[in-house]
Amino acid sequence: MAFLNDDTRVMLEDSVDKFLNAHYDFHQRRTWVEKAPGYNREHWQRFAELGWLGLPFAERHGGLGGDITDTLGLMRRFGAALVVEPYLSVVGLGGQAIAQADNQDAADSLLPELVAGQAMPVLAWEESISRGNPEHLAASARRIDGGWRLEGEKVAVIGGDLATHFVVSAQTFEDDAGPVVELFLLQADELEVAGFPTMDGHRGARLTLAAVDVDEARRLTRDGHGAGVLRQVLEQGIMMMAAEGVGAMQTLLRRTLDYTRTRRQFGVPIASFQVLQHRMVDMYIAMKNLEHLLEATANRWDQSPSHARDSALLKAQLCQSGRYVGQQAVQLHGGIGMTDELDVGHYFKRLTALGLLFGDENYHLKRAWAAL
Amino acid sequence: MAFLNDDTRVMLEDSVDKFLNAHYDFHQRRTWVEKAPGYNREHWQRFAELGWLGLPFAERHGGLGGDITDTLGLMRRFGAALVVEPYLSVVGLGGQAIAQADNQDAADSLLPELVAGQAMPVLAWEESISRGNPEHLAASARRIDGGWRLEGEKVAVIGGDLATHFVVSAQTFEDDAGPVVELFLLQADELEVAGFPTMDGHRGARLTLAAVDVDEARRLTRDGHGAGVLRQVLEQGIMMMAAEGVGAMQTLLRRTLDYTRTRRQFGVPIASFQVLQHRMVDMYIAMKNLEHLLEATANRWDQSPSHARDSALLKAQLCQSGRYVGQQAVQLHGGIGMTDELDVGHYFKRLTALGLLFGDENYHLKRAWAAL
Amino acid sequence: METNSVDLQVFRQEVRAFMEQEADESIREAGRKMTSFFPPFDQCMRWHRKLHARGWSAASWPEQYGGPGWSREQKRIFEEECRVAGVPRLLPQGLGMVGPAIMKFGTDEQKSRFLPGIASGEDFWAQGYSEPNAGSDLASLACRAERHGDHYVINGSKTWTTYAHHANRMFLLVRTSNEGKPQQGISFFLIDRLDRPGLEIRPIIGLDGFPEQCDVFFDNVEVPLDCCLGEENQGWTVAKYLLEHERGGSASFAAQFDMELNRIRERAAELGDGFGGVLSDDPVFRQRFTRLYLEVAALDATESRFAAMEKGSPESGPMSSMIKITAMETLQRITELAVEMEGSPTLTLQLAALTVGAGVAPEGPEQALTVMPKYLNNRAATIFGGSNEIQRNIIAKMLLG
Amino acid sequence: METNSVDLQVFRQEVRAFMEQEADESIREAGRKMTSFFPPFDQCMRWHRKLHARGWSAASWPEQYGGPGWSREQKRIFEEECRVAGVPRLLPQGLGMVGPAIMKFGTDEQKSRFLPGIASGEDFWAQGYSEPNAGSDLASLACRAERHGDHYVINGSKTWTTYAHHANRMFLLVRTSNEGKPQQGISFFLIDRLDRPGLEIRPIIGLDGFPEQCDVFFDNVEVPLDCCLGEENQGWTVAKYLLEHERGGSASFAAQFDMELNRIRERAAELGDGFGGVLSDDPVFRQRFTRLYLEVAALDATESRFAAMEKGSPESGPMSSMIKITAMETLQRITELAVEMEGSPTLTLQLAALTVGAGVAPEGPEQALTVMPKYLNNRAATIFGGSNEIQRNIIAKMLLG
Repeated sequence: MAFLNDDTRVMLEDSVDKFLNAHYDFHQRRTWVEKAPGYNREHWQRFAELGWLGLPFAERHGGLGGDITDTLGLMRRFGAALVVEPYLSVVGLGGQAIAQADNQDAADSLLPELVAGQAMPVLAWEESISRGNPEHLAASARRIDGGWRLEGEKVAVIGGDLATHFVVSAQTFEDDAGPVVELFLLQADELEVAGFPTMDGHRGARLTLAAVDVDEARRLTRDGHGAGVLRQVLEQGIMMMAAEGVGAMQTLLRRTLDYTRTRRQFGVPIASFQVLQHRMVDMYIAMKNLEHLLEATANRWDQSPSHARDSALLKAQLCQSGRYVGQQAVQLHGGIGMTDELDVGHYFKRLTALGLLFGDENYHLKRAWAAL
Repeated sequence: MAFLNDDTRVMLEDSVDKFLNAHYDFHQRRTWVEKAPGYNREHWQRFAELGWLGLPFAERHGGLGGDITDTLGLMRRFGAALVVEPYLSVVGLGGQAIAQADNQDAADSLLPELVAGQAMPVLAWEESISRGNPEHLAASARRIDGGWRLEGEKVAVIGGDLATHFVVSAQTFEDDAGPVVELFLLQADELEVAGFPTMDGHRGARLTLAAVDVDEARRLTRDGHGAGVLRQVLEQGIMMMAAEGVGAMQTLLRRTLDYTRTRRQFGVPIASFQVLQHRMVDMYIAMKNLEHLLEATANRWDQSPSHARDSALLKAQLCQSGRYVGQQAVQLHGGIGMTDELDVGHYFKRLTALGLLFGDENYHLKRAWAAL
Repeated sequence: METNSVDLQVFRQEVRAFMEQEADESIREAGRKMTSFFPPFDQCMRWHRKLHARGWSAASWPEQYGGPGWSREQKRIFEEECRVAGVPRLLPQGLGMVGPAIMKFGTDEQKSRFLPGIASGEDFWAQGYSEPNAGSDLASLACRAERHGDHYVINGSKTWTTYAHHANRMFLLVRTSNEGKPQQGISFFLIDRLDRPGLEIRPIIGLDGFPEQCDVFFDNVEVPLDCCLGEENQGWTVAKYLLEHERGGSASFAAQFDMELNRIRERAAELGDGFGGVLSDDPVFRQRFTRLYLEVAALDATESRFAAMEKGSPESGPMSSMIKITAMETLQRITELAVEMEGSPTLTLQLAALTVGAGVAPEGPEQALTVMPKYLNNRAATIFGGSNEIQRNIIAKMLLG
Repeated sequence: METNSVDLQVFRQEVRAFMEQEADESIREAGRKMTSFFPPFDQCMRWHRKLHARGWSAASWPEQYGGPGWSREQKRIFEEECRVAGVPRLLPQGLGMVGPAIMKFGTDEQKSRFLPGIASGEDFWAQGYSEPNAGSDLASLACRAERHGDHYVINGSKTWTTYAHHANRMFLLVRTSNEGKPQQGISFFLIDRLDRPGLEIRPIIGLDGFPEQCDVFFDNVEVPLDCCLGEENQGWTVAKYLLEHERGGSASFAAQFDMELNRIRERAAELGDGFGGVLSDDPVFRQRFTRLYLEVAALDATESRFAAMEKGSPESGPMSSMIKITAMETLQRITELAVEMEGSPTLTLQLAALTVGAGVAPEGPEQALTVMPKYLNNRAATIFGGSNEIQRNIIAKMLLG
């Protein structure tokens, strides 16, 4: 259940609506996406001023003291408007990992900067062998004099292209019981960052850590606590992605309804064809299933017997619903849905990306079974 | 590729058409199904006279010298008319197992009786642990003085209620290398047969073999050859079932087309609703997929690199197509499709049974992968 | 009635104790041998009468008509305990359908004449809506009643009338006028006796081999004028109210499916996979099961949202259609999985073993006894009560305006 | 030409040797980097010209127009070797579409003027059928041509014109009369030069970020009267013939999908499953893969049946629609599996690495480079060339009469 009081949340969400209506036009978005840094820096500053970046952080870090479920209304609106600013990466993943880890000094120094719109830490956990599983990794951290030496490679680091800091997962070998996972904080200029645009208009990077040495203060977790923090942050991230997905589907369904009412073939609007009508009904049902499941998941989040089960089911639903709504929106738009010119294809691509990130349907169904 | 020459086959299939047109009415069928022996004995004699029972048996046994692919045209017609006489059980399984096994004396004595319509041997291979796999069994045959002692239980023995003989699979323990599978021939009165009607209007039985002693002459296979014979007979049986399924689907699709053209709702024939039209198209496609796959499978049967793969794929397709066509035929008929009165529900039930017998879709997809 | 959590614990104990004492083996057998939406009739009505003796038969009725006056929480607990005890659910035609309609539209005379028998389980009402030529298209119904002096004369027929062969009463929609729009000339009749001359009831055998639905034929059947519930020609209003009441009052499908899935999961841990392991270790089975589990979780979420929604809100119509669509399709997939899981033993036709009280042991495993009849009967889930095609049309209309 | 199996072995060697020698790295790169039905243009045309130099560019053409005079078996072998060598398939607009139409309906002058350039690969023809307001509904097209003295004047526009920005010629359907049924006033034009005043070509960027289709605008574009193929107002006849020719001549989808599946299977044996094993050991992956394998096997069987069917038989229409439906849906499922298999690396946008000859190494695994563009581009597979909804309408019409 959300932590913020209702008034604060309503006010915040109103501010999101107002901002997006005034500033978030699809055609302008293209210009932000096409040149570095791949998003609008001024927007990010506005996000900070409007308090959005501080939403799920403690008041002592300049935040509003909400929790992750308080961000879902915002994420839904971001999804509906196809926002590219790296809110999920920085606030949801990088920032939350720091906030939930054990290193208070790091949190106290970095989170206020994040909330102010300056620091942009992102989470680097995925490797080519991960397939969704954050605990299957090869990156290592070995003790050296006064600190740690990190080695390994991280892929598909979303927002990695524009990060100021990275929260990196690595295996440590302190214990006889075998390796455990810990998190480390690195500055972007301390490692090799190969940035790239992604097919959904976002940015990503591959990181190479070739013997990067950092001091003890950069270790964010202790006693193998890194795995738990990672799981928790990814589970929360899945909720945020689901909210973004719901928003994107709402827009796609509305676009499709509008288009089929307007587009004529064989002398009638194509919305009069029953097959297309039922297809849109199934899009509606797919969207509502995700919306309702997200709502139920968020409502019981703080008493849920199993975040693993709930988030795995939610991600599987996001994969299913996103695929169906995205594919059918394109199909019902016909040729025009295949063009870069129209926003429909971009929503479809974003839903595709949301389905692939953080483990696919197969992985999450397995994870859900294990947690039933 | 078929063994019979085209003329013979065309003549046979004409005789099947004529017979079914003249004698196979759905309402009469109910009366045969409802009382013992669950089918029409006179039909069976006609089948013998018309040469159908001898179709895939050697001429020296009174047969026509065809192979199993020669029975497919007949099976398709049987499927279309919902024939309950145990052709698959007796000719396809029991008879073929005897014909393909190693025991010539048994074949020479029993097959002529089968072809003449007197003996009705059926195959008893399935056990409660089988789940489609004929090589996973618990029934045992142990050497005793001058013969064998059989123990075990066989379930879902199709046609078991009306059999004169059983071909029973059992594990023998002669070899140090572990148990192997052999086939044995039993007379119906030598064991405990618990017969029952099945939901599709056929008959089945559970067999209990509590220390049944038989002499050596009853062993049908040697050197563990039983497993190979079983596999082969079941693979052929799957082709026969697929042919029956195609026939049943043809009738169901025709019934559904006719019904939707006649039935009116909201002032128009329901066949004018595009959603129902496309549903019938998908029924057509499902049926054609099976028909074409069966044709291709049969055409290359004698040079196929893998009967295991081909028959596993065919059975998986039968499960899929049968389920879709059957379910949708009922759905499109609405309430009337749910009644015992109309034949539609009976076709649906037969297709359901064909899907479940000899291993389900999951089993056969696994089997196909292993044989790719 | 305000209830706190201590009271609720006491209440639950009380309900449980009652179940243990009163739900005898034959009633529980009826619960186990349910193979459609409708439990075996005799045991179900016997259970109804036992509940009535305790004052619990009409859980959702107002106290003035015999309801127990429970809070929402108590109702939930009662339903949970019913599921746990495995007792059959009471038949909805009286308690859930015609009863509430009589409360809303009935005269005082109709209320006092009919409601007590519904609450007590003395009467069973058949529902006469569908006709041979008006499946999901109620407005086109043709069964008609004409005034002749002090009575109506009914001619025509009704079909898919559940358990009419067990019923002593019947409510039905009849055409009383051909003027105006098709649905304007419809009246809602209450027939107090089914042994009237010219009324014939013929059971329909279903795919599972049992009669459950009936055809009902009216050949100049005379009924008194006061059989009309609400105004003459205003039967559509009653039917619409009833439809909404039914929707709002329906128990949770998700909770019911959840129990089915639990049973499947437990059973999969016993059944072999054909290669020496158990079925629940097969990743393919697991994935299929988990997909269904997810469907039920999403349905549960939708049902919660629907329960919290104000009646008559613009989304409540499409949402109830969505629940019908998804719940019935999920139900069909669950029954399909159960059949495949049990495999070929489900092919055995076991009419005797399925008959409650017959004392016939099943052929093959006990757990396989009901799965095929359930699969077959639930093909109707997407047909009756407004087919899923009709439900999709309804949502499409809302979406496209 | 009769060929026995020894000849065929020799022929296969000959083809293989040619491929080895002539299909250089950049041509093979184009084959590898195909992400839609249409291979990269420049390398494809270069390959076309190399084949022509050997006399092999127009495999299915009659010898009199430059065909190699191969038997059916030789054609099959040639196609197999092309697939094995991984060379791009030649573009169909000239060889498979307008070429055969010219052979059938063209004047001697048109034949001698246009066929050699098609066979040699000197010319590339764009196809102008679709219009912004006439997607799958050709009869409603609005691009019109009016006679003015010794020429026509064309006004209107065409869309989804593949590679028009690379074309020097174009065939198109235009409205030349408004009388009679809508399809009666249509003519089939051959435009010999695209640099005519008033003709504008605007590439459309696709979901993958590359231009492939184009809009073509006609603003009082003058063309000579002899540009008409066949009779004026009889363009529908030409278009229909062409549609059938295209269908009959289409290569096997099943063979192509089979290769894709082989690649997927091999790749699955390399990729991790996230738990320390490889993906091809995951029974869930295996089942999904085997389902697709079965779909391809059934498609292959359907294609064989279709190939053996007499042209113009009553089932050949619905069967070709069935192939379109099932092949395109299977293709989409294959591309979907490939994306999920490669996972998040497919999210990287790699315009440079996908450009043939750019010499840019892919980010992430080589095998993941093309899977996302293929997935995205093949969403069009069920839209273009008569959407799958239209194909289902066609079959429904046949079934329902």
